[in-house]
Amino acid sequence: MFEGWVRNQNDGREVERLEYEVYEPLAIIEGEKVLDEAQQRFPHINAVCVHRSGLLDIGECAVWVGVSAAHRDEAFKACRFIIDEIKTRLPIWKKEHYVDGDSGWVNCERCANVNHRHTDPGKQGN
Amino acid sequence: MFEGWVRNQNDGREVERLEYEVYEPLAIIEGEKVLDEAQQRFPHINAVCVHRSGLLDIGECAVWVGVSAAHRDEAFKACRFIIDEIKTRLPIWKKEHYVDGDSGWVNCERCANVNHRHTDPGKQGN
Amino acid sequence: MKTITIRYFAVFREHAGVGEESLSLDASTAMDVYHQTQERHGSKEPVGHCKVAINDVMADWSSAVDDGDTVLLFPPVAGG
Amino acid sequence: MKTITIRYFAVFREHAGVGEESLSLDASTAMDVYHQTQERHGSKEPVGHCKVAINDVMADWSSAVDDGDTVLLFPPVAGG
Repeated sequence: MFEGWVRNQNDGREVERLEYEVYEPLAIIEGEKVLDEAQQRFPHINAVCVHRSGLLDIGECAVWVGVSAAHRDEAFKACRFIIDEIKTRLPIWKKEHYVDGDSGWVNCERCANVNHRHTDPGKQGN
Repeated sequence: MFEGWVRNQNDGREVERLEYEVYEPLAIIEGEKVLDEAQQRFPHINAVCVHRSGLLDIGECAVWVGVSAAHRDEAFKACRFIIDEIKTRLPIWKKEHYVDGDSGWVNCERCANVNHRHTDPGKQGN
Repeated sequence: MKTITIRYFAVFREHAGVGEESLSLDASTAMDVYHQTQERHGSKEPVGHCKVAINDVMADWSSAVDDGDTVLLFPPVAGG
Repeated sequence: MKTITIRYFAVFREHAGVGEESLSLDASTAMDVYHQTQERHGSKEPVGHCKVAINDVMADWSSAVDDGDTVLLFPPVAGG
């Protein structure tokens, strides 16, 4: 089981809350593809995942992946596969709202800089 | 987060319930050592673990490991490290009670065979 | 010229100032649409870091666009 | 001869029929205790698969045992 919580800081900046933009029609289709692929790689698992959308406060759960399997090796590998694929393939974008009033889209440091006082949010992890 | 549940079958045999024998004084000391070692290998984690003792029914949670970390790679690796060490190092023994009335200590197929109609329980996983 | 509906997401949408617009473009592939709208969505991001869908189906940058298609431009996701 | 208290766990205990007993043994290491009580706990298991503790501290099979020590014999754990 994997849970991604909203942390109160990232890369040294104080985060007040997070905003997830999800393009649902394709996020759902891609999410189902990820679960199907996991099922093919690890035939004996049962897996579910949930991703939140919209504004989240510190401490809220943003993403939840649950995998059950008879053997824990398969459960660990499948859970890892699913969360890694979800984080890179689904059309879901994360915007951090900082305590200082600034905000920025995560991992878009090389994209357009559209935010007032927006500084490089750097490498992310969760 | 990892949860080990009591399964209703193992190696093709119908399991009715499980019995865990725990030698608490050393299980607690070894469990704390495992968590300390995890903390040294993965300095940014918080980790807890719980292991049940005594008779458990199907569907009950036997072991629970929770790891929180800023980055999921560390959380996954630490969780895996802890459950693997717990399963091999702690003085905790598992006895399966089968639906057919038979019972056997898991992974003791090469030990003394003290059980009536006890057959090789084979390789275990959870 | 083809009439293409373009949908912008996340940082692309914020920069374009609109979520969706219809433009008359001389474009044969999704890549052409990306480049011709680059000034609007403001991205210097190589397309390799972004993704595209046509009519709600994930597509390649080399996929053909037809008159009346809706092209969805996805900036990089949060990833890690 | 030393008086050693031996504690048996799980399958060892079931086979010995007792959880604990005190024996007078000519033993210098934990391994000696294991071998001399082998018939009681019934194990053909190589000691490499089992573990031992002396006076509630995890020990090696080569650890010395003294008069009055308690030796805990642990069969293989469930593992996987």
